[in-house]
Amino acid sequence: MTPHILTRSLDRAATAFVLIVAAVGVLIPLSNLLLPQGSMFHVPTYLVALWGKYVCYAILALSIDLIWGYCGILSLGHGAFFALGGYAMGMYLMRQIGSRGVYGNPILPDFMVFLNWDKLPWYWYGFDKFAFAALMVLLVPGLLAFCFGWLAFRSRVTGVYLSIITQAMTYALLLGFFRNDFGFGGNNGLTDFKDILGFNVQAEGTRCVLFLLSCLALVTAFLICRAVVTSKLGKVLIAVRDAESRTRFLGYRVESYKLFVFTLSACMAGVAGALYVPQVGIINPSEFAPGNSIEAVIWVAVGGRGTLVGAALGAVVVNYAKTFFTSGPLAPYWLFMLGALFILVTLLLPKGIVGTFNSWWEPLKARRNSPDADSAAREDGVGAPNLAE
Amino acid sequence: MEKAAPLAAFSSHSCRGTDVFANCLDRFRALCLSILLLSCLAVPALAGPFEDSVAKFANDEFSDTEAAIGEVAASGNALASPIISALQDGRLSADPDSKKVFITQTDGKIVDAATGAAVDKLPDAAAAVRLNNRLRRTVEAALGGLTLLSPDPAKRLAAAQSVFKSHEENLLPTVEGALAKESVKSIKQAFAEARAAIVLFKSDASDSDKLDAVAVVKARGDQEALALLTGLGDQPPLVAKAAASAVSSIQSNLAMWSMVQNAWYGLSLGSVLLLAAIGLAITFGVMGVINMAHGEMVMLGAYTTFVVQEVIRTRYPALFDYSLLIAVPLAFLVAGFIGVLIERTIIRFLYGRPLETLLATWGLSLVLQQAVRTAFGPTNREVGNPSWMSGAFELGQITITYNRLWILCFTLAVFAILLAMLRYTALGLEMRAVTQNRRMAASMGIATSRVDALTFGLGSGIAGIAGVALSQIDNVSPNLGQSYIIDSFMVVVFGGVGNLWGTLVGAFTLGIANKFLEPVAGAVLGKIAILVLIILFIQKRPRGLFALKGRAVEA
Amino acid sequence: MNVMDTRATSAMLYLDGVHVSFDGFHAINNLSLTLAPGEMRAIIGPNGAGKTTMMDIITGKTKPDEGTVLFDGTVDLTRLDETRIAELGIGRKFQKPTVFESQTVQDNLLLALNVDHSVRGTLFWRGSKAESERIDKVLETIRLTDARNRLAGSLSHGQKQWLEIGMLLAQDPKVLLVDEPVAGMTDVETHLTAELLKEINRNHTIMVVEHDMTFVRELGVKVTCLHEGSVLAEGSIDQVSSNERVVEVYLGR
Amino acid sequence: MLTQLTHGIATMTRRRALAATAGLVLGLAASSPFAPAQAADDTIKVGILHSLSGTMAISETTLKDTILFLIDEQNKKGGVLGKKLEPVVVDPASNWPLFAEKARELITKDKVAVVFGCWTSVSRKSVLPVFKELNNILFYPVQYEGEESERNVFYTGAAPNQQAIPAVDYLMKEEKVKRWVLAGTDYVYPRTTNKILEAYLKSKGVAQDDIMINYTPFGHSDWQTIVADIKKFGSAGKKTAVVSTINGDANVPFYKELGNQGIKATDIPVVAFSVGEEELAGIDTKPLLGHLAAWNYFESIKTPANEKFIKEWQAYTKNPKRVTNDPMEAHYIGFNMWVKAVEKVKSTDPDKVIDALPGIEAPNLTGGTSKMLPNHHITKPVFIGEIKGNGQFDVVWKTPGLVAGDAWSKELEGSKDLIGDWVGKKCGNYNTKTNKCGGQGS
Repeated sequence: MTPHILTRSLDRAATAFVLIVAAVGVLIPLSNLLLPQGSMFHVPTYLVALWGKYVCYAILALSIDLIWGYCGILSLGHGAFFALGGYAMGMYLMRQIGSRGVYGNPILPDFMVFLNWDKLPWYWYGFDKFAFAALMVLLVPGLLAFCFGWLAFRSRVTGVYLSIITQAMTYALLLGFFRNDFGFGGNNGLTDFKDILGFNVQAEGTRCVLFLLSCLALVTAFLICRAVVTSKLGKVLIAVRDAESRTRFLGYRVESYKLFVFTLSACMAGVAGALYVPQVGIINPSEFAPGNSIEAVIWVAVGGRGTLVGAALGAVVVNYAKTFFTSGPLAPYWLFMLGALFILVTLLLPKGIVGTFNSWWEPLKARRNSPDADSAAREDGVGAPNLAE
Repeated sequence: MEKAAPLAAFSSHSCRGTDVFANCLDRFRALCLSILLLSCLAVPALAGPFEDSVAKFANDEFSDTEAAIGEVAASGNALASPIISALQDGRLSADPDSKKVFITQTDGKIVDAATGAAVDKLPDAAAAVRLNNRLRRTVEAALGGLTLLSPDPAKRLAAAQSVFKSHEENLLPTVEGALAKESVKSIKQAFAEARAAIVLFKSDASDSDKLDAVAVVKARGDQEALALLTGLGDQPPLVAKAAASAVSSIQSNLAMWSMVQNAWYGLSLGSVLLLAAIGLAITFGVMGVINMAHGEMVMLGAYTTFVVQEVIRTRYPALFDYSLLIAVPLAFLVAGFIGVLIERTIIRFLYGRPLETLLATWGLSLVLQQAVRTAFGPTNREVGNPSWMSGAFELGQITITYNRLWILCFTLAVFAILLAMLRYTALGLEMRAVTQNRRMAASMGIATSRVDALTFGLGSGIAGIAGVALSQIDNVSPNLGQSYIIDSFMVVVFGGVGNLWGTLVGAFTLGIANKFLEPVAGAVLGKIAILVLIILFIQKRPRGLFALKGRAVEA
Repeated sequence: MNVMDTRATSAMLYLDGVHVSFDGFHAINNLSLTLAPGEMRAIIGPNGAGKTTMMDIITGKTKPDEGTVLFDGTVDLTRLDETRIAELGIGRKFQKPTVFESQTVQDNLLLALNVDHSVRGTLFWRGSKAESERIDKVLETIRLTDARNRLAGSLSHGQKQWLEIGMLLAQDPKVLLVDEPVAGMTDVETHLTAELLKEINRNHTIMVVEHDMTFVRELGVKVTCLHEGSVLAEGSIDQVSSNERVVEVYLGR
Repeated sequence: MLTQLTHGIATMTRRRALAATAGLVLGLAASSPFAPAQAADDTIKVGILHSLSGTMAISETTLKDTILFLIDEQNKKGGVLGKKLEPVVVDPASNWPLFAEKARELITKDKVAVVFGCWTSVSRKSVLPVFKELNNILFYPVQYEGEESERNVFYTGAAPNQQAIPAVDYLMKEEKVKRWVLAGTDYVYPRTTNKILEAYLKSKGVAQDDIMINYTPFGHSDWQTIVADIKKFGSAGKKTAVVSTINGDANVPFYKELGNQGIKATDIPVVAFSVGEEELAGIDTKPLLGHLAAWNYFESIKTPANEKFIKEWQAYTKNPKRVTNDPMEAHYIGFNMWVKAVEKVKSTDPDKVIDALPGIEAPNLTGGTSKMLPNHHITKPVFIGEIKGNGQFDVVWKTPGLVAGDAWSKELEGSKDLIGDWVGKKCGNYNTKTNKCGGQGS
């Protein structure tokens, strides 16, 4: 990445976001490891894992925002890329168990032993190497997105049609991964992990490092997204979002742009999934459920579609609420609240939290320092998304 | 005391005593019983053999009940047939203390089974005589023998079929007698088949008789015949050869029929898909609204059926067979009303923003599901099949169940009515006008917002009707709708949005494709294959099978 | 392609025997038309005459059922998609002004510039002086210099029309297809637009579709009248408007 | 909020900004997302980890109520160790990762002494690492595929040898079944159970041709083809039975199709392992008369303990029609075992309770006494019930004594030499061939 891209991507809000995530990434592990248990600022380990999960969700939200907020592609199957990344990581972690599985088989994972598999299926080869697994985390979701996108965008499947077939895609994968014959542990998925790169996955230190890595991944993903949306390519994406056929008449190969950004987004989702798995401790087909993908879209809508900070914020806010409301007396009402949130956000807050905030904050700011008004109008690289598709 | 009793005392059946001494009593009873049995064997004519046999029903031992059935059936007593029919229907009860057995007649009167004398009421301790599967088969066989000569043709037919299955050797004379007397052609045929079955299993039947029998069974040609022939066991070589050739001819015949069967199943599945999708074809196809809560409208329809049946069950049990007829309009109104409500409060603010509509209605579906879960509980609710929707009939060698057949007819009727409505009514005309050119329609004085609300209500109402039908074949639970939503979208997108005929063709194509894939690939892979094919198909024809063409579409 | 007369080889745009039908409706019916290099042509015709569909065919949005469409005498446009046709140098302004409303006027023009349109090119794009000078020049031409940082969505209808013409200029195509450029404009704006088009015509070939006869008259170029998907009359505005059949078509049958 | 913060940062010095950020971040992370736990030393907290929303709510809600009911009863008797029991209910919402998160929350934040929870195997697998890491106790009340014995988990539901194998034995002996259809939903429990049954049937001399195995997706609703196949398979002249491991929601349409296609229990009986009183509540059972289920408990079993339990349960839930089922009884046994173990060691310390539990006996509801085994499974009687017209079961057969749960199936190649023994060998996968812990290898 050349320096001019970096400087262009980092306006004040972006810098602040990066700083905050970095601070979170460093401070939470530090307080967990260094501060005494009783301290007011001590963050218990389970919260480290929990926040680690939120951070992974934030990366997923960013990846969705990149295609939906900036390019108008509403994927209702992004959970599939997340889950595929997760499975790639899960397969590495399974192979790391080695002979410590309950059956003590050095090669075969437990679920294969008790279903009488006699040898490792070919697609499990190589996953004992971290580098290979890491490559697959990017490659598998990326390749699927590329093939899917190449077919869909070339034949100009757009709008709700695209949404529905992405849903069909994740649904087909859901059914497939449920099948035990696929060799991914069926409904139970992959679990009971021991080590990652030789460190115990459950140790506090490992959790803290994983958390830090997730924050770094979030920052990296954010910077990549910023670099993309603030480049001229970002302007083209918005042009595609707002008037696809107009963009085509200007001589842009719209399908290539969509394919590029869709594949990039899928890779990011894959990384999010890969970081998610060791922190949560399980990956199974329910991650492919269409409902999960739709829920991830609503995080973006809540935070503010077309504002990267908003997407990340939305993921954290909604999941924080989920954690909060699924305990205690309000537990039976959680689905009511989630459902109501979907409805209210689309009806009353179509720009999301950050988008709405921007829309009343910026005129104010513009008035205060009017000479600077022009640059302020584009705080996050774009104006308010045009919601009429 | 009870804890101290060893578990072995539990004996091989469950304990029916209600007091703490149940186990002890049980053992005591078993002891008495064995003494009683011994004495019966020793002095058979002590209290009359028929009474003794009947009394065995009171022992609550499956083996005794089995013996009793055999003895009663063989007794030739006039009460035998009523006793065994009562046993089959669970109307035979026994008092374990007095060892008396009673028949509760279909008109509610109670008689002593052994004597036929009327009794005022059942003793408090009396309980229905229990059966297990083995005994049920014994009962059927016994009843078959007893009703072969019944004046009721339906009973004779059933008896003949039951004899065909049991091929009880000692019934041969009765069957032959009945065959000679029978005048109804179809029953005569059944008797001939029953006779053939007996002959085939009779060890001392002549080869030529057996060969004739093989021919009769071969002519029957169904799975029962196949089961009979493959289960023959040792036979003279000539017969075995004839049987083998009959088996292969029946098998090849059945294989051909299985294609027909797949096609029928495909049509049936297609009709379910169509029914679920047809409402969506209106809201999505005509209005362009992505209603993810469509499945929940189906669910509401199913719950309406449940409520209607509950009310009927408690208040007007006689109307049960009409419950669905009552539920259909009600479900339409309930789901339609909620649909209008949704359109007025949510969707109308989101026109032109299909993706937002998708999210809002998804949220709505969560709310509706949880609301139903709160109101009706999370468990499945029982919706019964009216008598005219239960059971099946045979068409050639395939079984056609009445509920599937009715659903197919119902679906086509709904489709036809909908088409007619769109074509011939004022609302239909207005709907088409608004779909084609909203601004123009508005300027011509059509209240577009009213048409929107009614269109959405219509789509939802039809989903509600679909719920009534689906309650007959699926769970009535809060999750009912979810399982149909993705399939419904696939049907509409595959068939082509905005075209009801496309939806029809799409639904039946997917249904039939699925049913022909299922035997080859299995249910799971079949479903995956269908999804992948749809994804690929959409690439080829982004707007479905029957896409509208022209400039207007792209606006 | 086999009958390649001189007209075809020298024409900028050459349509011959083109047919298109939508579900049995013949939108374009044996349409033949040529546009010479450097020419400006006005196309008139009642609603449904096939004007926009003809533009759709030229720009690759709609594929004709049969017929020949050649660009620059050699390129068969029926085989190419919109992007490729735009890259060849055919620019189009839509009937309804279509600008990127959530982006600034300046960015709209930037997007239209005919520089590297590949994914990689735009990702690593850095503005050059030449580019910004061209944008400044276009802004001046379309009188939107003061509005350069405003969102395109906030412009008035006439300004949007101009912005779209400006985008055509920035695109610098060989042929401009302009669909109803003065719809909804005031008389002054209409006049200015006519001036603008004439100026552009100095080094571009232009095809204008317009209803406004005053405007067409002001352009003072050859006029083609379409009816039911084929050419009804061709000639100067006076010739065409005195043609009996044209009058009949316009005033009702 | 973030943008506001941004603005703040711009005006502050860098150092102050960092300090402010740090404070905010830690405050946010540490204080939340849960309200601070009330420290109540006079109670013992019991965690309840059952889904109250989502697809599994259909089954699990009842179990949450069961534990609340048992805690209520225990508190009426004066609690445990002189302290009241305090239930802590969370809702993992049928979402497997959320199960792990909620388990962590229960143990770390609420400091529960024990957790009763999970239904599906995957939810148990999801929380397993959490219980191991944080060293707490989980009582798992549902029949499952076996092949597991963990120090922190106590399995009070049936292992395959406590349900599937006796059921097959019954059919072989009583119904003289010679031909078998193993039909299941495609997930781990049916797969494993069918593997075990296939091996078992073959060991009893059943030919491969006489076994048909069929899998369907979750929530399968169109059973026409499969029921027709079963019918066809059953017409080979040998007595045929269906062993169904079809899961939850798919059962209703399956039975409806069976009934409509006229397959009667007298022709082809179906024995199910996942169909209990709760599932039957959604079907008109008259056409299903005589089809079978194998469980360790039926509501219809007449024992004083069961009648008392049902009466009190219906009084507690204020619903005279509320049914009981097998997993409820499992929780009843497990809960009482835990209470006894705590009272035995006079502590709720997980290590002590885990060590005390094997050997503890508690009465079950069917007139016997179940015992916790060293492999953390329990002894249970096995009943075969036939479906009656009223949605209940009529017990037609029962094992002569109690059956000890096998953690590892003797029928499977990979596990036949393994035993779980947390008392003598201190491990869950002791290999009796190599006399070592740690499975087959090394």
